[in-house]
Amino acid sequence: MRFAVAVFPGSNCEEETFRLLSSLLEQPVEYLWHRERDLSRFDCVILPGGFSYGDYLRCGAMASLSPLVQALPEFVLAGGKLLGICNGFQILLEAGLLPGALLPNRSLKYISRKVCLRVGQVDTPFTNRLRPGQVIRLPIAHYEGSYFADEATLERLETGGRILLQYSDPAGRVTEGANPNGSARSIAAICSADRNVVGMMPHPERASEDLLGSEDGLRIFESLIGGAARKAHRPEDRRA
Amino acid sequence: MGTTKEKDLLQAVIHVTLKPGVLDPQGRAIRQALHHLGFSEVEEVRIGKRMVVSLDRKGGGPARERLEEMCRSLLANPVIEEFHVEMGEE
Amino acid sequence: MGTTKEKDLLQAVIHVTLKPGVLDPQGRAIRQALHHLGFSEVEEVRIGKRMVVSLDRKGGGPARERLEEMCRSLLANPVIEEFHVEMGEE
Amino acid sequence: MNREPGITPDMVREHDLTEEEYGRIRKILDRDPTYTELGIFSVMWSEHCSYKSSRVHLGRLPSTGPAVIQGPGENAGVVDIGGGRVAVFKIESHNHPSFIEPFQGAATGVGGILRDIFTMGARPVGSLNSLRFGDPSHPRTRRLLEGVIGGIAGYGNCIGVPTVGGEISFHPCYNGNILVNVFNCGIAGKDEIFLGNASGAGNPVIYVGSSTGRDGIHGASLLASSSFEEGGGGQRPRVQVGDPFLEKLLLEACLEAMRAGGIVGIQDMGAAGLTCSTLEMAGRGGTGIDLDLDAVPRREPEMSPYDVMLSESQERMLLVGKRGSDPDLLAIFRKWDLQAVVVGRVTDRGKVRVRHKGETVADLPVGPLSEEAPRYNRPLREPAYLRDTRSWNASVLPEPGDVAAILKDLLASPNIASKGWVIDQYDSTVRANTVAGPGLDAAVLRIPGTLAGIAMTTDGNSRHSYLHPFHGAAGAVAEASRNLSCMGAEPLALTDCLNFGSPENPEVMWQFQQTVEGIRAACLALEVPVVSGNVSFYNQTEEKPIRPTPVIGMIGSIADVTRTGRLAFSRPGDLILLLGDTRPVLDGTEYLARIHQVEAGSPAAVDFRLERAVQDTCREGIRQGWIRSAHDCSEGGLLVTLAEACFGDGRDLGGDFRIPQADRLDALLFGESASRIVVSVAEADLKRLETTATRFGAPILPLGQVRKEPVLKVKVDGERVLHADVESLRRIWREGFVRAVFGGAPAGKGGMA
Ligand SMILES: Nc1ncnc2c1ncn2[C@@H]1O[C@H](COP(=O)(O)OP(=O)(O)O)[C@@H](O)[C@H]1O
Ligand SMILES: [Mg+2]
Repeated sequence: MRFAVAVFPGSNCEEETFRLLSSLLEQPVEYLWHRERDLSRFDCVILPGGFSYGDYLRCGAMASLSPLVQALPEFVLAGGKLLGICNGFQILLEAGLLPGALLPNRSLKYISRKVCLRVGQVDTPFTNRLRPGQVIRLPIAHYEGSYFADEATLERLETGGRILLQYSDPAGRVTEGANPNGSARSIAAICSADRNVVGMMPHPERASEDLLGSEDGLRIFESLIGGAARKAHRPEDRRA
Repeated sequence: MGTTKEKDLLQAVIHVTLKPGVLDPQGRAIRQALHHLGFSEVEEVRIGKRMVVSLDRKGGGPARERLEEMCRSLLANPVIEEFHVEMGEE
Repeated sequence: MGTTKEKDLLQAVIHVTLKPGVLDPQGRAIRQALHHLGFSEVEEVRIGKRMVVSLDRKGGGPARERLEEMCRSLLANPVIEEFHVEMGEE
Repeated sequence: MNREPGITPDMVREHDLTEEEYGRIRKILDRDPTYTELGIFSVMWSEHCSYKSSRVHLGRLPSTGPAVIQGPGENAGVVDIGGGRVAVFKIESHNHPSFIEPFQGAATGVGGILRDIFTMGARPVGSLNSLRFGDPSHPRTRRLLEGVIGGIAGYGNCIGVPTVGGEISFHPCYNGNILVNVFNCGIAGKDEIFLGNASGAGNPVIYVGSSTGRDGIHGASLLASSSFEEGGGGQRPRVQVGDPFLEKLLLEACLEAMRAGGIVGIQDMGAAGLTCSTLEMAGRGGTGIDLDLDAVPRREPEMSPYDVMLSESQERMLLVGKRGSDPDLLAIFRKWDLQAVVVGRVTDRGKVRVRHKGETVADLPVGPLSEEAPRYNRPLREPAYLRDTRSWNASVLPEPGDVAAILKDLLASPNIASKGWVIDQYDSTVRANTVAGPGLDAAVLRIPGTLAGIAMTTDGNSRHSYLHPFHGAAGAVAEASRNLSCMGAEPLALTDCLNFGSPENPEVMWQFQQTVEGIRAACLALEVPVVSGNVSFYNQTEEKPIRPTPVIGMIGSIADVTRTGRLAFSRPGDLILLLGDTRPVLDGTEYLARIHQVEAGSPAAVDFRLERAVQDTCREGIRQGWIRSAHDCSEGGLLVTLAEACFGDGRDLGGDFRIPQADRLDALLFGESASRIVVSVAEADLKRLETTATRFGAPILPLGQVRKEPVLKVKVDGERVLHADVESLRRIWREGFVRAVFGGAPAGKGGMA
């Protein structure tokens, strides 16, 4: 699978995403500057996290007008796979490629910590290696991560099986107490009606090595390529 | 406000506000903080943006239309926001 | 705007803007984005806040003074911002 | 030679120059300076830029060693970390701006230190910050704290450099003068380092980044060299506002331009802006620079040459390109949407000449301006308060009653309690290299593409420094090094930030001199050189100085990050031991201050032989994989260390301890004697620990055993002194900070800024 990792002015997470795809998953991958519009050589485009345009005005607003993002509807229509992580999710919403908006966290504080997520639907190219109801742990790091949509949209997402991850407690219970940012229906990830566009607030690329505390995020990428990752350096048993 | 000598400048103010029904956590937090400070008469606070845009009148088309186009294409997000353009006196 | 039945409500709008000369990085980035979109007539953008405050007229003292006090103690940062209170019609 | 105002004695005074200093200026120039020149001299000869009061002492700091590639004198220090790579790091203070406008002050502090790092060609990999606030109950503390943390998080998160650690403590001496010290470390290839060097006559001088406004004019001289009093109107400089997005573009564009070739020298415009960068670059290059101010991008109308030269607008860089390569360089900056313009040329005249609207407004000889800069050996006097604090004796204290109550009280102290409220606001995992993040003894970052790592920490204990500046400073160096050793890292080099009152106060100057000597002694004994640093004087309110507050930032290397030390106990049944030796001293402890409201005594000297033995043993055990946890004893003493080691990541363990009585029970449990690390090992590995400790000469004392049941039990000489539920201790520790500062739940105004 040929990957593109988009780079906007202010992208911060492109390097780790690139590194993960190229060395751990051994996939062909290229950085794609935001002014490019030819996506024909790629199977999957990833919009990485960061602060595109400083998150000024509204997160993702200015990036959503870039030539690259303007070329995405056609790419997606042709069956291309598209994943937006954190700021990438915000860009997808601003571009209208997914429904809804992201508002400031309920606490009005930036939140950076590991959270538990309950897996919903797994019949997407990004989640097929997860089990429904499974609880995974991924880091979140955002100020504007409170998912908002009107009731009708939320119903549509729910009935269409488009809610992929919800914030939960360690036992998988989706409660208000386990909702870090005030997202409607505790939504952390959703997909498009055609299931080939996914947006998510948590950072799977930061949880893809035991060394960094978790490999849960790797499952998202393994789902995409339909295979297992090469083993990263595993901490051997600490006994010499 | 108004014009300067060199360029034919026009100043407009764009107000972007949250649609009714969209939660405004910041407004709520400010109301609470005002109550703590003793301003108990405050019933509600809603926060929006105020953008002052200076335009060179010689570029582009009729100013109001251009400003509304800017709002639709960038300055406001129709999912959660409304906008209002207020032209400055010249 | 104006009053409701139960409480004697008054609505005011508070405008908080950066003092002249204080850098507005957000405004600068927006101007650049507008240029990229073809709105080359935009000379400057400065971003401020617009807060709509609903007050129960029965609490507290004279509304304008109270609002100005709120601005001084919480709503505006006097080191870099200025404010302006605009009373709503009743 | 121009139409600027003539110089009057009042003007000279307002520029904070003495009559004698003004005389020197006239001698160097052989004429009266122009107004712009007066401004330039005043910032270059300010305490902040010239180090006129500290230079004679700073020379005492050891700054060489096998790993040192660049010591003090450049934008940051450079150390070889093996594998063809170097670490580039430095610490800076942004105290006064943060007191005036906490969010922007702290944010621009982070922006400044980041520029110091990437100016040298390194990609910043981790930020730390060391903060001091006033009394938690002081009305201003809460707003200052929220602003400073928001500013550090806002800038660091946006630019995408993880904030991985730091320290925060509170004391009333900072009520009117908080401290915001920021540290950053970057990594570069060994042959990719750039210096702030203007060489090659004819080469273009290029200005990159933000336009120049009237921000912070005289920030360096007025703010940093005359005492700051709140509300003291006058010539208050305009607050600098940071733009982390623009800095992110600068960072990426500069690194790209450096890789592309064509850059001869590069330096950020920090304190004293264009003035400092041109003079320093010409000075290092042994050249001159001709500047054309009309080419400098501006943000405000009608700026005088004086304003443009002295502005401290943020996010600007000055670089010297190879002649003829400017079009390529400018194209790279344009790609990143950055302004870049040629504003001058390198010359061989040895002078910085500034032209404005066709007139020369300054023409200054580069060498003499720094060589002839004033240098003071200021009078020293031992502070009077020390007579009282030294004569204090622990024998006046009652023996402690309820140990559990004292422990809980200490765990709730904002100086000891969990800093979770702060840490959760920092993105500590961006770039996916963070092996050990904030909240541990030191942070550890993996070097991308390798198994090697770099560890970093900042430490300082101003109570110890107040009571004994020499031992306090030496103790800070020892503690920083110990914290690195607890993660399994080999200490390499340090950077120091020396926060003091007015150097014109002989008592402050004595504290300063003792501090430098203390750092020197520790550096020599531990073989860790100083490669960069910062001095911040005039930290005082009215005439009252803050306590002497040296902060040490130290980095270390780890060969294999899969062998990184862990703080918490991990397996029931493991043996818990103390490496080191507990001496019966309570002087200057958190226990004494918080429980008895006494800040007195004289902290003991660090025994460097013991210190090394303890650290060497710890590192060896972590490297070989048989030390399962390590945590050093610092503020709060042994019992706090044991409790913290029980607080696992969600899964609490307990401990059963049997400790022999030393002298006083409180000195044993709450004393803060240095050179101690609590470790845990599997029973089967006890022999290896003993052999290793013997080899290095470190005493070991068995303390107890890790238990599955989350209860902390302590018997001293067979007598039970503590039986506490770990979960409840943890809750107190977790909530202590917010309770102390916000008196419950923090509300938070948030900000659209
Ligand atoms: N306390 C100190 N110990 C060691 N070096 C110091 C100390 N203070 C300043 N220096 C060094 O002096 C030089 C000038 O420092 P500074 O003026 O803070 O640099 P900048 O203007 O780039 O921030 C730097 O190389 C710095 O590392
Ligand atoms: Mg510098």
